Order: sequence, then C-alpha cells, then structure tokens
Amino acid sequence: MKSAVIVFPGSNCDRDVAVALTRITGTAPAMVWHGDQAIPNVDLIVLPGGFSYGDYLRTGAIAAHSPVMGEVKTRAAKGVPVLGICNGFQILTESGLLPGALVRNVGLHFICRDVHLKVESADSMFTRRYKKGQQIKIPIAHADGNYRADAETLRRLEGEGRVAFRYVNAKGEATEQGNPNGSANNIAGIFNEKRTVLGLMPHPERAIEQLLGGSDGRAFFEGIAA
Amino acid sequence: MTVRPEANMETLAREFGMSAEEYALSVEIMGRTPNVTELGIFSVMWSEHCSYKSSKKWLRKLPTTAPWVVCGPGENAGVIDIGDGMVAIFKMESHNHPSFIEPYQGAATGVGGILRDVFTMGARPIANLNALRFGDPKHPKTRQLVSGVVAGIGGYGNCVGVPTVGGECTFHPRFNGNILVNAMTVGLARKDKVFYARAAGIGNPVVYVGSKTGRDGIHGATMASAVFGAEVEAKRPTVQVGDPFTEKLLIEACLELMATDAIVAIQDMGAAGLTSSSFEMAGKGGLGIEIDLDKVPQRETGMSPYEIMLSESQERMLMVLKQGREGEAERIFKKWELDFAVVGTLTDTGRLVLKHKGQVAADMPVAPLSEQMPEYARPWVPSPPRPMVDASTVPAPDDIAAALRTLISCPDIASKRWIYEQYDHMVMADTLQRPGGDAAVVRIHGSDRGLALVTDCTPRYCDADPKMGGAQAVAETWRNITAVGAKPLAVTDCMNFGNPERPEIMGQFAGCIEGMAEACKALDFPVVSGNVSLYNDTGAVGVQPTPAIGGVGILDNLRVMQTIAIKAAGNALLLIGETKGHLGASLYLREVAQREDGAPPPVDLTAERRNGDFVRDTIRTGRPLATHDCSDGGLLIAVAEMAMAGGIGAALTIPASTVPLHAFLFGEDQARYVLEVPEADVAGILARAKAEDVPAAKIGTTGGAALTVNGAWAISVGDLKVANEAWLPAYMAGKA
Amino acid sequence: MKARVHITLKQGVLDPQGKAIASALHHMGFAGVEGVRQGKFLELDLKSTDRAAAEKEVRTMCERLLANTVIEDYAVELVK
Amino acid sequence: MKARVHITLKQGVLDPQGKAIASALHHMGFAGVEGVRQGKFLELDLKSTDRAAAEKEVRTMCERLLANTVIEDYAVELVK
Ligand SMILES: Nc1ncnc2c1ncn2[C@@H]1O[C@H](COP(=O)(O)OP(=O)(O)O)[C@@H](O)[C@H]1O
Ligand SMILES: [Mg+2]
Repeated sequence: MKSAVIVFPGSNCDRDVAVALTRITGTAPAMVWHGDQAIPNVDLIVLPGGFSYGDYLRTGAIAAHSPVMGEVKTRAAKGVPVLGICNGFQILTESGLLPGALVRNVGLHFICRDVHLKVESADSMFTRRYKKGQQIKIPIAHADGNYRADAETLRRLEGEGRVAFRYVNAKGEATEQGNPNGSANNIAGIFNEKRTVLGLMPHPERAIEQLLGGSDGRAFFEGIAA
Repeated sequence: MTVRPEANMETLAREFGMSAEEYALSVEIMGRTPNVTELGIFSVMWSEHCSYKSSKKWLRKLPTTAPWVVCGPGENAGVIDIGDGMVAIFKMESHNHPSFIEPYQGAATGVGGILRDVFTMGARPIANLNALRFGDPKHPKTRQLVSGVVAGIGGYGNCVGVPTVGGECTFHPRFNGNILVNAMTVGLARKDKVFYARAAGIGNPVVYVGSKTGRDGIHGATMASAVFGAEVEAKRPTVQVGDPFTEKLLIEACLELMATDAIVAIQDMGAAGLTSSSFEMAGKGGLGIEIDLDKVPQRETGMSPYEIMLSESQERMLMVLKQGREGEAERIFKKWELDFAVVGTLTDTGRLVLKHKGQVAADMPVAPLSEQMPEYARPWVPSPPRPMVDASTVPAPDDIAAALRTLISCPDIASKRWIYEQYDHMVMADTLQRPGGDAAVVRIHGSDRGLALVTDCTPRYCDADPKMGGAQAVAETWRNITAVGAKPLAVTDCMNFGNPERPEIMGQFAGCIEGMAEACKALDFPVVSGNVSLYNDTGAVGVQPTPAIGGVGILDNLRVMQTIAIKAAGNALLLIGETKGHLGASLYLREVAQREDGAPPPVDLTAERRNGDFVRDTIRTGRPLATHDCSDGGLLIAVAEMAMAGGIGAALTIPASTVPLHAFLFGEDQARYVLEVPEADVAGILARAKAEDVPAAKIGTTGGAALTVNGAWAISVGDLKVANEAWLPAYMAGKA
Repeated sequence: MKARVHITLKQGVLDPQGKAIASALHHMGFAGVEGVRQGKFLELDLKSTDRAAAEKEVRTMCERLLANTVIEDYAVELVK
Repeated sequence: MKARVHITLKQGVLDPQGKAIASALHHMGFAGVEGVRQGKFLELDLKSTDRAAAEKEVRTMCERLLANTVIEDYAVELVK
C-alpha cells in the first residue's frame, strides 16, 4: 500500500495523517511538496487537514490551484483513490473533484470536539471495514464545514448512495442538534461517482488509539490498507 | 515623522515616554544630542516593557536554577532538560493592552509573539495555553472582549497548527478597564540543538527573514507601558495585524534551516522590532552591528529610519549566519515564499550603525544601552494584612445543593467549553489530556512520555495578601501537574500589575514575588522565563495583582496518567490533606455570602510538598482511578467536577469535626486532593498516609446519578452539568 | 488601472455570516434591519492600461480563483 | 431601502489575505496584478424609507458593529 500525502503551505495535519498511515498500513507515505508536479506512483493520494494558504480568500481555494493539483486530477481520473480530510475536503470541492461547497459553520465559530457519525456506506475502500449504519465517534476541528449543494446535487448524492458519513446525535439520529455545523442533510463526507474520491470534515487520524480519546478512526485506515 | 530641531529633542523624549533623567543619560551615553532615530531607540529600549526597569530588582529574588535547568531567564524562553536528549522550551507573555484596544488582533498577535520566542530557540512548538482575565460579565464591554480575544487566540493558534491545550479564564470588575491576555507556548527540541541570540563572528552576515516591515505598531512597546487614559483613542493605529499563515511558514523554514549548522545566532523581532533584536544579538555577543536599512524588506514606501527600526510588524526574525551560508538559507526561505535579505554585518566596533540612503542614520554604542539601562528601586508599601474570617461567623446555606449550584454556575467556575472548543486542541495528534481537567498532557511525539502543562493564578488571593497569593499560584500550578501524575519541573510567569509608580502597587509586586520565590524554592520548581506587564490600570483602578504561573511537568509513564472523571460506581473517595474550613477570600464567600473580604487560605509549603509527593507516589504505584486537586470552591466543587466528568454520582459522608459543614465543603484550604480508589485499596493507602504524616480520610463512595452530602441535599449530576455548562454559552449569546 | 470586484453569494445560498450580523443588529436594537447578506470586496491594482483587456482578464481570475461559482456571483468594475 | 456597505482595511494595515491572493494570482500566471486588498461588502435590507435617517442609522451600525474602526474604514451607500 503506497500512498502520498500532499503538503501545501499551511497544511498542518500532514504529519498526523502520515503517522496514522504508517502505523496502520505499515508503510510510510511519500510526502509531496505542493510545488512539485510529480507524484510518485501510489495507490492513494491524501490531501491533509490544516489551513492551506491560511484559508485566505476561501478555505481550500488557493490550494486547489496549486501546481500539484493538476496531477491529482489526472490521477483521480485514472481511478487512483484520493482522500481529502477537512481542509483536504475543502480543496476537493474547490477543485471540482467533489460537488458542492463548504461554507462557514452556522454558529460561525471554529469547533473542535468529538462528534458522532453514522457510516452511510461501507461500499468503498475507505469505509469497507465499517458496517453500514454503524455509529462512530471522531473529532472535528473546523470553521468552514457547512456542506452546501443545490437541491439537484443533494438528490443525486443521496440517490446514488454517495453520502459516506452523516453527523448524528448520541442516539444515532441525524437531527439538527446532532449537526455541529449546519451541513445540508447532516453531511459529513461524500464520495465521487466511482467512490474512489472521498472528502470528509472529521479527522479519523486523530482517533487511532484509546490514549487519544478514541480509536474509531482505525477502521478507516485498516480499510485503506486492506 | 517630521525632523525636529535639536532644541526640541527633550520635548520629544517626553512624548516618547522618557523621563528627564533618562533623556540626560541618553545624551551622556551619546556624547551629543541623539537624533530622532537614536532617541526613538533609547525610548523603546528603556521602556518598561523592554527594560524591566521597575521590576528587575525584584525578579532577581526568584530561584532560577535546578539540575534540570538548561537555560533560565534572559534568553527568549526558558529551557529545561526532560531526559532522552530532549529539552522543553517555554515562556508566557502578556498582550494585555493591545487586546483591550483590538481584542482579536491583540490576542492573535500575542500568540504569534510567544510562538516566535519559542521556535527562535530551535524548538518545535507543541502546545499553547492562555490565561485570561476579563471584567464583570455585566460590564458593557466584557462580552465583546471575550468574543474577540477567544476568536483571536483560536484564529492564530489553529492556523499555525499548534494545539491550544489549556488555560484559565476568570472575571472580576477590577479588570473592567484592563483585561489580561497572557499566552504561553511550549516547544520541544533536541538538547544539542538549542539556538541562542548571542551574535558571534566579525564579518558574519546579519539576515532578515519573514514578512515585510510596515508602519504597524510603531511605539507599541511604549504603549504597553503607558497607563490607559483618554488618549487610548489616539493610539489606535498602533494595532498590528497578525498573519498566522506566514508564521506557520516561518516556523517550518526556521526549523528547516536549523537542521543545518548555518545559524550562529537568531532572535525574533518582538516588541521594538528590529531595534531590540539587533541590540540583543550584538549586546550578548559584545560586538557591533551595521545595518543597511535600504535592504530591509518594506511593505510601504518612504519609511524613515525611525519607522523601520521601531516597527512592530509581525512574523519577522533576525539572524546571524556563518559566512558563505547565505545562499543555502535563502533557498529555504524562498521555498517557503518568505522574504529573505542580508541586511548587515557584524563588526568589532561595539556600535550599532544604521545606514539609510547613503547616510548614517544612527550611530550608537551597544553595551551602554543595556549596561546603563535605568533601574528603579521604586518606593513600595506592603499591603495591610486582611483579618482571617472565622468560618463560624459565615452563615451556613439553608440548602447545600443550592449553594453548590450557585457556585458551579458562577462565571469563575462555569465550564469554559465555549472557549476551548474554539481552539484546535488536538492537532499534532499527541493531546492525551484535553482541556477540562487539572493539567493538559501532551505526548512527547513518538515516545511514551508526556508533558503536563497548566496555567494558574488566583488574583483575589493576591489582592487580599500578595505574598500568600504569589505562593498559592505556584503551589496550585504544582498541584495541578501532580494531580495528573506528573513530576513538576519548572515554571514561567507573567506578572500583571498596575502602575509601579504607586507604592501600594509596588508593594503588591514585591509581595507576590516573595511568595512565589518561597514556593518555588520549597517545591523545587524554578522560574526559567517570564514577562512583566505593568501599568494595567485605568484612572485610579488597577487590576487585581495577577502573577500568572505557567507550569511544566514530566509524566514518565503515560499509563499512570490520571484524569478527574469518576470511573465507576462503588469506589471510595479519599481526601488527602487537612481541612480547616478556610472561607476567607473564597468563592463561597463572594458568590454565596456576597462578601469579598478576609485573608486567603494559608499556604503551608511543607504540607504542600508532602501531600503532593504522596499523591504522586500513590499514582505511580497504586493507580487511583481518578485524581483531582481542590481549588476554587473547595472540596464539594472538586467532587462535583469529578462527578460531572464521569457522569457518575457520589455520596459524601463528611466526618464530624469542629469545622462547620459548609466550611468543610466550600473552604479553600490548600494542599488537598481527592482520589477515587477501589475499596480494597483504601486501608493500604490510609496506612501509608499515616506513616508519612499525610492527613487522609475516606469521605465518600462513588455511584448513583446524584451527588449527596451526609445522605441529604441530593443534586443530580445531570442538573449540575447543565448548570455548569450553560452559563458561558448563554452569556455569550446575550442571554445571561 | 484598478479593478473593483464584488463577490456575493448566489440567491438561495445560505449565508450564516449575514444571518448572524442581522441577528446581532436586532439584539442591539436596530429593529429596522430586515436582512443582511455578506460578500467580499476586492480591489486589484493592475499594470494594464487597456480597459477591455483588463476587464476580460479580471473576469477570468474570478472564474478561476476569486469566486466559487458553485455558490457565488461576481461583478467586475474597472476604475481609472 | 437597501444599503450597500464597503468595509476596507485602513491604509498601512497589513492585509494578509490580499497578499496571499495576489501571490496566488501570480502563480497562476496573472502577472499583471500588482496588488490586491480584500474587504467586506454587506447588503442590508432596511424597512426605513427615509434616506437621510437610514444612512445615519447604518453609519451607527458600522461604528458599533459592522466595521472594526481600529483597523477598518467603511463607506455607506443607499440604494432604493
Ligand atoms: N482560556 C482557556 N483556554 C483553554 N482552556 C481553558 C481556558 N480556561 C479554562 N480552560 C480549561 O478549563 C479547565 C478548568 O480551568 P480552571 O478552572 O482554571 O482549572 P483549575 O481549577 O484546575 O485551575 C482547565 O482544563 C483549563 O485548561
Ligand atoms: Mg485544578
């Protein structure tokens, strides 16, 4: 399992996701500087969390035009799996690899805490170690995680089973109270059509051991490694 | 800045905040009348903020050494050995005045500044903390200040990707006109890779990196030393805007260059920017420095030498490189898209010479500016001692549960979740104990050891009795580190006081220092760095004296780490330490009895040490299930916090004694801890305590959904939690 | 030449910031505010002296970076 | 009535956002951009029909909430 983590100026979860990949897949990812147009031959490309370019203008917008993103798009088109976590998800929507947009949380604040998620689809390399409908606890840490898309796009995402994770309350219900940021349909993560590209706001790499407060993120990386 | 005729220099000196004597001394050092640029340099170098002229005499009384101290006060940050070839580098700093004027940017740039103090020494920052004091929640400005400061701290720290893992936040009307915003950063470095500011090597290039210089914050350092008054308005343009994105790049670029051996000396540009950084580096190395101001990257056109030297633009560093290594360094900074310029060279003249457009803009001796820096033995009067409060004269509440509810939801004890959830406290994926407990615990990356980090101070105690308050702040910091199972190693401090020209304020300062010094000595807890912020007053009202203490400890075995949450029903709760029912200056007195008087709880440093060492040993060997110290609000608040964190209740049975029940429950006696232990371990622990002369007793049993005292006053843990969690969000939403 | 660019949320797109501002204004007693929409305003300094070419170029910048056309509209105005 | 409010950074105040946008545009090949300043643009719907009164009220809103007058300037424009 060879992977590459793209490092943008301002990425700050690059090391965290590299640690998770190394520990769980057994192989350290290649760290690829955004200015390099070449990405080694890998089985997975990761866009990590953080504040690429300070999140200035719009979150993920400037990074989406970084030289390396052209190559990411090419690989994605060839079916190479691409994972965007938090800022990575924002970069994926800004670059058009995933539909919709992520705007300011309804409460306007940055929110860092554990949230409950429901796994809506186990039918992807990222989620195959979970069960459909399983409830997990993973931290979020973002100010702009409010997923927005037009009604038609939402219908398509739902209809095609492309919602990967949904925010839920402690009882597993997708209520407003269980929705930390106001996302449409409580969406926390979505796939592309072929389910080879996943973007999600929560940070599974922060939940890989009990000492960190939970290990529900492990299965995510185990699925990737499998 | 218009150039003035020489005759006006003395007037200008006064405008710059220099006294007549200071001006005369500057003329004497120069051997002539200084020009505007030179005078500006004197004024910032000798400002209270940069020179510590009122406080230095007292700061010398603090103990600063221990076998594990690698570098004490005097450098950008303190350095302590934490074993395995690693050091922790840390410091706390105030950004009080700027945060009052512009809360978001003031707080944000405070975080940026303290981060630079730490990474300039070669450390990767791994944690931020912040100690905040605001005015009365009912004061019309308070809400906006809280909102802006918290957003600013989060906005900066989250973006640079350093977790903000702890801090404190309290309210009192004495902070209505002067809030306190103290930020602390902790970093990790290899012991053989610590960088200092001492310049060396005549002919070596002096290099400027980071952001461009603008006109921002000119005379910010003197502003931080000026009493607030009506002219606050006029000083507004001195506010600086932080750029955390650039700071993040600067951290990465500096650490990348530090991995080579190209750097001789490095110093961040903090207060008084290029002036203090160049004087500091040259001064420490006993050398001269020549700078070509035209080479300084500038954001605006037409900047004068005065403006360039005094600018407080953020995210900038100055360093001395080995000759011939400029290209290598430049490549790194260009990769990170930062400005890089060779702006000068080290000389053997012992003078700072500034060139600007082909002219000499300033030429002044380096050493005398620090050697002859004014130092004041300001007059001081000790604070009159307040009478002890006899607990039996304080009315008992009709309903203990109601008093508990009042306290658990009062602004000082109410949960600060609304604050810390706006901080990314988990980035770097090593935060093992999040905000909400006694001390944050951050793993030393890649190891099974951790650092315990905390900030603490109880200003109402310091106000009541500065010496006791100073000792208490250190003791509580030490206790919080102990309570997670760690060994306390060293502290940084941030001394926030009023106008030092008032003898009673100097008396508070002297008293706090004396108490801190005694506690630091008794607890082997030296001060390795710190910061002083004076003139925190508006009109005649000064802040409560606030010597904020930031503590660092080491947890050698993460598996024994304690949290405050009750883990299961059916376990015993033990109280370690003696309870005399001290209600003076307590929160019970203030919030329930509506009185703010009395002496604070006495700090018995021998007992503090003995009880703390006992608790730490018990954690290492016996593994309690939960540990919490008693502080604000006393025993019942401590137990309530343990219950709320675990979602499990407890039945307390308070032993009959001469101490009135409400004083036992709410007294703020020091040196106490509550431990949750399995019933089977109780006898053993109590026996050991007895053998070691540590007061200890079983005071209750865990279980159920409520907290009860002597079988009565049941209050559900759920209700407590609601009361504790509700206040701050409701207040911030304008509903409380 | 200078370009002034207004970037506003498309009709129907939720505007949490605008909503929050409106409600803050209400709390402060400005009862006459019926709604607020927040947008961005950019001023660009351009080397170009050719108005038409400049406008075209700025529109390209908007399409490619400055606006997220999934949720935002933009308007370009050349001055001087 | 509608009010259009422009909030811009005061001269000399650092604009990290503008700086980052300008450099991104350069990287994308828009070499003719000499500088970018980012500001906010607010549109307020007002009940008022009295232009002078409305303008005065919006200016008060700017002073008290919308603009951070320590570092920002604002301009108010009323449109029907
Ligand atoms: N300004 C703040 N920033 C981050 N965390 C905070 C802040 N204020 C309080 N906290 C957290 O809330 C918890 C309780 O704070 P406090 O009441 O000061 O603790 P203690 O009574 O142990 O001194 C601590 O874990 C602390 O880190
Ligand atoms: Mg504590």
